[in-house]
Amino acid sequence: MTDPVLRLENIVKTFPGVRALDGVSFSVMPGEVHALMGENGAGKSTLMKVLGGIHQPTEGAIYIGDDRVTMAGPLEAKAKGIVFIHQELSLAEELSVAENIYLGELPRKRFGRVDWATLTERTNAILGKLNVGFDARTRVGDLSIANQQMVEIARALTVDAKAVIFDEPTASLTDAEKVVLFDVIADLKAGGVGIIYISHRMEEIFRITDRISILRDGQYQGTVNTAETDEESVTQMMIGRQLDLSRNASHHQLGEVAIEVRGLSCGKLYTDISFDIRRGEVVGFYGLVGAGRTEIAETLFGLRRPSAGQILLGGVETQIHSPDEAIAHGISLVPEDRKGQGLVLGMNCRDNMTLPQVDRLASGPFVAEGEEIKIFDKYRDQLDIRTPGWRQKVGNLSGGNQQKIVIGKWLSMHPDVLIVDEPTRGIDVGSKSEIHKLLRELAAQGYAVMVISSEMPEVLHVSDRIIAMYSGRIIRTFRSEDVTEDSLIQAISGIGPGAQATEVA
Amino acid sequence: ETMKIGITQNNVGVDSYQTTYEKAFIEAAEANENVEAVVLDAGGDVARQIAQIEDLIQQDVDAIIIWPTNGEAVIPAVRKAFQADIPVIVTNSNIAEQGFDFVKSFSGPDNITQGARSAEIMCDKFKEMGIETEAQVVHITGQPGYTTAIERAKGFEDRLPEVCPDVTIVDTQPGDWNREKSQQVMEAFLVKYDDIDGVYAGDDNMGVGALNAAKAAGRDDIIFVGATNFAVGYESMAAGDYWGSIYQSPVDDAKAALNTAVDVLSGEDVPFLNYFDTPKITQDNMDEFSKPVF
Amino acid sequence: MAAMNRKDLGEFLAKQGILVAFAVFMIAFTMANQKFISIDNVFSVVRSSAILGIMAVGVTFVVISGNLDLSVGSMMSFSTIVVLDLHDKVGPALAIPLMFLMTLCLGAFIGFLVGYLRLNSLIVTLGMLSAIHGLTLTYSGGQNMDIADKEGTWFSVFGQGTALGIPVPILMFLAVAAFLGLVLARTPFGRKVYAVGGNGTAATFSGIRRARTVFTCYLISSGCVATAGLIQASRSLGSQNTVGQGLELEVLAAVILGGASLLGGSGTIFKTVIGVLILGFIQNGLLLMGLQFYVQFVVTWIIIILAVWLDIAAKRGKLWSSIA
Amino acid sequence: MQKSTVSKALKSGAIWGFILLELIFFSIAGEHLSLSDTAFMDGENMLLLLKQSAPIGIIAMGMTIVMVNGNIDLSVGATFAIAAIVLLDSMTWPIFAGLGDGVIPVAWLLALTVGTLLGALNGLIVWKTGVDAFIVTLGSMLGYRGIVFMFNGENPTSHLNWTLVDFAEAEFLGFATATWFLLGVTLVMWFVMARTVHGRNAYAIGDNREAAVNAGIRVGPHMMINFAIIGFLAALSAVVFYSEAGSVNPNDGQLYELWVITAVVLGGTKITGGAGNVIGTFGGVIAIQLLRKGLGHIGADTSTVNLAVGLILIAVLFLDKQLNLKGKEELKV
Ligand SMILES: Nc1ncnc2c1ncn2[C@@H]1O[C@H](COP(=O)(O)OP(=O)(O)OP(=O)(O)O)[C@@H](O)[C@H]1O
Ligand SMILES: Nc1ncnc2c1ncn2[C@@H]1O[C@H](COP(=O)(O)OP(=O)(O)OP(=O)(O)O)[C@@H](O)[C@H]1O
Ligand SMILES: [Mg+2]
Ligand SMILES: [Mg+2]
Repeated sequence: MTDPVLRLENIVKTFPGVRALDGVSFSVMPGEVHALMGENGAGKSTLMKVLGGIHQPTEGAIYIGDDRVTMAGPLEAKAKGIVFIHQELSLAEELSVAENIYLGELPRKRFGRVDWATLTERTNAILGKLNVGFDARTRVGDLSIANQQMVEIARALTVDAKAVIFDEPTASLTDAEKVVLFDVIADLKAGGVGIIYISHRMEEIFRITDRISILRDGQYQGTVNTAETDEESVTQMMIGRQLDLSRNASHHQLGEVAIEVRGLSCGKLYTDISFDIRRGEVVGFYGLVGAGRTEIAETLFGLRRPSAGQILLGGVETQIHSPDEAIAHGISLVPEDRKGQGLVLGMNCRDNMTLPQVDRLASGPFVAEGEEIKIFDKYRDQLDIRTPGWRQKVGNLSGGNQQKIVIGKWLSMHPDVLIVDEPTRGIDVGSKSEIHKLLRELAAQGYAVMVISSEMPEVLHVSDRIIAMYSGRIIRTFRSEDVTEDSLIQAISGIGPGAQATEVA
Repeated sequence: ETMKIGITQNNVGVDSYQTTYEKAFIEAAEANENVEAVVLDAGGDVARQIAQIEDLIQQDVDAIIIWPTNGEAVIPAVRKAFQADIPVIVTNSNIAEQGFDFVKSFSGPDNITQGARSAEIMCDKFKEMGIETEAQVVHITGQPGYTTAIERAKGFEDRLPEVCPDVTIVDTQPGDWNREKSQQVMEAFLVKYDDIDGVYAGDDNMGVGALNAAKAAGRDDIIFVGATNFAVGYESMAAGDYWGSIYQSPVDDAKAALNTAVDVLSGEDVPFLNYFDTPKITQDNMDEFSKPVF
Repeated sequence: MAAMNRKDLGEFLAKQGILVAFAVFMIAFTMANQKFISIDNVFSVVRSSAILGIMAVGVTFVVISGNLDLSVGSMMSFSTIVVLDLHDKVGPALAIPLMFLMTLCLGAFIGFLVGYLRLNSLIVTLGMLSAIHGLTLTYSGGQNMDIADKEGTWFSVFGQGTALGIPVPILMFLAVAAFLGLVLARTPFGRKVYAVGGNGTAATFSGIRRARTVFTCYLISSGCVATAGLIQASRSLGSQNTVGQGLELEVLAAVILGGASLLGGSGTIFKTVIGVLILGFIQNGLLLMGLQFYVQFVVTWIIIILAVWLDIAAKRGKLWSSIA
Repeated sequence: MQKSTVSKALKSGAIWGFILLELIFFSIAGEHLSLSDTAFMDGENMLLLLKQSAPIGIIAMGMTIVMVNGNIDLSVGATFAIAAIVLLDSMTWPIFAGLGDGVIPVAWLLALTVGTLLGALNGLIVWKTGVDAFIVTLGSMLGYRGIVFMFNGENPTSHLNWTLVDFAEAEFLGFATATWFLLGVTLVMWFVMARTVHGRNAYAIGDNREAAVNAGIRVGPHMMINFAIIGFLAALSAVVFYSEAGSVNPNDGQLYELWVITAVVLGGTKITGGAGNVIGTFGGVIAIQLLRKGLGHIGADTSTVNLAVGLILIAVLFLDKQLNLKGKEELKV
């Protein structure tokens, strides 16, 4: 039997008011992909930050091989062969791709000069493996979020790692890039590297991991061999109940058209987009990165000015110049970048949630705080948001719980048209299915829902109709009964309905 | 033939003395059809002043008038002008002795004498009141680092013990040529000292600020003496609140500087130190003076 | 038990670090000079802090919204000069609203540039610092401005009057701070200011009109400046063009001392007021000790850094920073 | 990226266009308004311009790296004054009496050391206390100024050494000594920021401090080094300038921080850090000096100069904004 590359023993980590980790132990073998699973806020990221030297454990020990080590800082962790790919993007936007990948350890020449030649060469080699469409010199700020995530991933390949931690690497990747990522992981694995893989996506877990360790509320629940278990039992261990993971079959009674878009274009971002969404209907938008779905949503929300076309709300042509006009017209948008666009991280949970409606929540000249707390409590319960209380700063919540705050914020507006852009990015299976159920329920109540997602199961699960986009154009619209995974993939790759798809079940 | 005269001033806009000086200078230059003036302001920055002297040399003016921001730092720049055969006239406050070789003349008030005269005004008043044996004085100086502030303070502090040896200066703080700052300083003095008989301020703006503080605190037995009689000071004097000051006209100052430059260019003999008189002004003799325009 | 107590104390300090610092200074100065705490002195310090304080209250809005305002000093000179000039020309009853109008126009201009055109506030207000100074000089011709009849005008009430035995400037300071404190802490507008400063993009995505919010903050700031200018003018009934010069940094120091972050999104009016009082009492206390002005500079330096350090150290529960 | 830094810097920012506008404006306006017979664009005048840009310019190069780093230094004016005092005062110290003119390099070294230490002290405080650099240096702006006054009360500190003056006034290949220093410092700082690991890390830290920490960059010492650099450069600026001027008022250097920051920001450095370069800063410095010189050239009075300088600052910012607009497709946030 081989020795583990890495072993954690009885790790405890407390923050003021929170016991984030409560005696967690597990080990990673060389050449193994070890999944770490748990609900939002279970403590996965915190555990990895302890391992990566970013947090110091309150109690417990870390072993690499047989040596007990203390990780005084990230550089030390890296020196010991532990590479950490962060959940939240950890990039300097103004710098080039190469500089970001080698951040903190740029190759040097004499006089402290950067060895650009080596840097570029090494970077391009890595990028070549990753099969991405940008080069070492591209400014990271010019990349889409997905490509930025690829830059993060590239960092795993810069050193001879003993262990690589991927904290939700696929949260903002589309299927095409995922394939590349999995190849990378397979390569590392073949090289005897131990991999810790955190994700909320069951299909990935079962596709690439060897063992699964599960956390719940900071406590270790156990480790199972992937081959010997199934989704249901893992879910059971994570949340203590079972889930319905089927594809959407039911349809609600559709009402009149809530929003209609005719020939909408915005420069080069997207062209000639026409669709409508009825009350009671969920329309999924599926496509590759850069397909222009987010931009359509932003246009509907008054954040972009269309260069052509019309938007009709309830049959009336409407000009939407700004988000507050959009909100007044009953449109809500859950944006795709929760840190940058969704939340004011330094503000507390309650204030974030009620932000779009502070004007309406006034009693006399003041904000009606009691009213706000009621709203917060309602959605905290409904969405199962884990937080010590409304006073907690949103920045201190786990990624998934942050996302739930954003969703709660827009649900509480009771919109006519709800647009959600990557609504379950970083959300655990339990909550994910809650959110999916919620979206269906909202539709049942007569909302028109537009779901933008890069996850095929999600699109399939919630949508009544699916609009496939490629490069700023609508390629095809499917009804949920008609859609097959293959035809969907063809459509988002730019292959129209004319071309015949080979059916593989 | 017209004379092209360049001037670089210290810091116009900081107080109305300097502003009035600038105006008077421009007026005087316009009044003289033989003179064309290039008027610059260093904004209190010695580096900018040196740059301006270099610019004036480069523009090949016929004479340069300097109101130095620092009486020594400008010497090398003045030497450049000297080497370029451009006569230099110093105005208002003089440059250091090492530079005397490179300048033609100085024209301006004698700040040390002014400080001394203020001390005499105050001492005389104390004697008249019969408190010259025990009087306590506080001193509010101008902006730290300004030649004028330093010289006046020195003149006052050297002279007072000579004429009134038993009067003590109990405290000194800067008022930055600023009425409000001086008012605050005086407020603290009033809290700290139960017995203040006299206030000497480096100019009337600050003097009036201190006076306001004293009035607000109901302490109206204090003798205020200032320098550079501003319009506010003159008015307070007329109202009987403010005792005395030094009469110094920026218009005279400016005209004297320009005339000295013109005289130098016309080849006339000018004395090297060209002080213009700055007489004492008190409530007793203020009718002899017209109200300052600034 | 002991650990529990220490934790409670820690939490208290974390919330009130700046108040504790304030108390420490007050006690230290009082021990140095009994007169420090006398009612006369306290009134005189608070009264002269009122001008700075009212400006700081306005600037707090701007800072929380994520911007800076370095123009308040020269804007205050402008208001002061204008109201003094108009006093003799149109009478005080008309002079005051006219001055407010003109000052608000300046604030609106800055608000337009920073809010709507999204120009960098540091440079815009630095530019305005210079431009408004030029404007003031042009307006006054560089001359001191004085009211002709100083005894006979009711205008002096704002700076020199008392009501209920309390100097009017102090009352105005309290009123402005209380009113704007409520606006910031309790109204929807206040909430928006925090949101815009905390994350402008997210605020926009929440339907908040960011430009309008920033614009309004500058309006508030200039309104405060006008009020400060009014008190200043009324206090001395005459003024130099440079009366407010350099105040912008003192104002900023007070706001930051109060714990507002320059990055925006945090700070409160109450703490700004404490910051103002700390600065005012330090200056006064050192003056009473008879220290040379330059020793005062050095001591102020140390106190500012200690106060802010104490404040943030309490917040993070650690004395030394965790910067690697 | 390295090869295109220069061209990118030239393209970025409205500053070069603005300098051109200034030159054209002052040349034409000068024809009509100026009393001077020589043209504004005269070669001699342009050489003077470079020389006169040195005091602010040298400090601005240091401010660029500090601001790119995500910090700011408001105490440079006071550091400038302290270094000047050390320079001039130390030449009169009895222990150096035997050195003759050999005291000059010693005095230079002393001044530069003191400047570096004062800068490092700021950096150390920022590092160890975690107090924002703005506050730390706002405090030391006051504190260092207090130290200036402690030296010699309110009096200027002076020592005219004509050997030193002659050196400072010397010209080599047409450029004055100060110009050489400005160009040298610009070149070195360009090298440091564009080519060295330290420089690139400065960008990373300013851009995303958390990412830099995560990547294991030691942010504290790094920032301290940059503060030491700006302290050194503030002292160098003083050394270069006061070698010629020979006397320092305790007020000297006041408001330099504002001019320096203005130049740096005009040159395209982001106030929040992470972006900017010394070539842009060089443009910013030249633009400001041109403005001062030009307004003097056409005979603008003080109030006009103030008004113009302020409004032009804003105009440049506006111009820059317009040039960098991404067009109608841009997200309206
Ligand atoms: N710096 C901090 N201060 C206070 N609480 C924290 C801090 N960091 C994490 N926590 C808390 O620790 C708990 C675990 O958070 P963590 O980010 O590890 O969750 P996670 O399992 O990664 O969740 P997700 O799947 O949503 O990313 C959460 O309750 C979170 O609020
Ligand atoms: N290949 C690319 N390289 C660099 N930038 C790209 C690329 N494709 C798109 N972008 C940028 O990304 C933005 C659109 O990407 P985005 O991924 O948000 O679109 P989307 O259709 O919403 O996809 P998704 O929702 O999957 O992210 C555009 O503003 C564009 O500038
Ligand atoms: Mg996580
Ligand atoms: Mg998208």
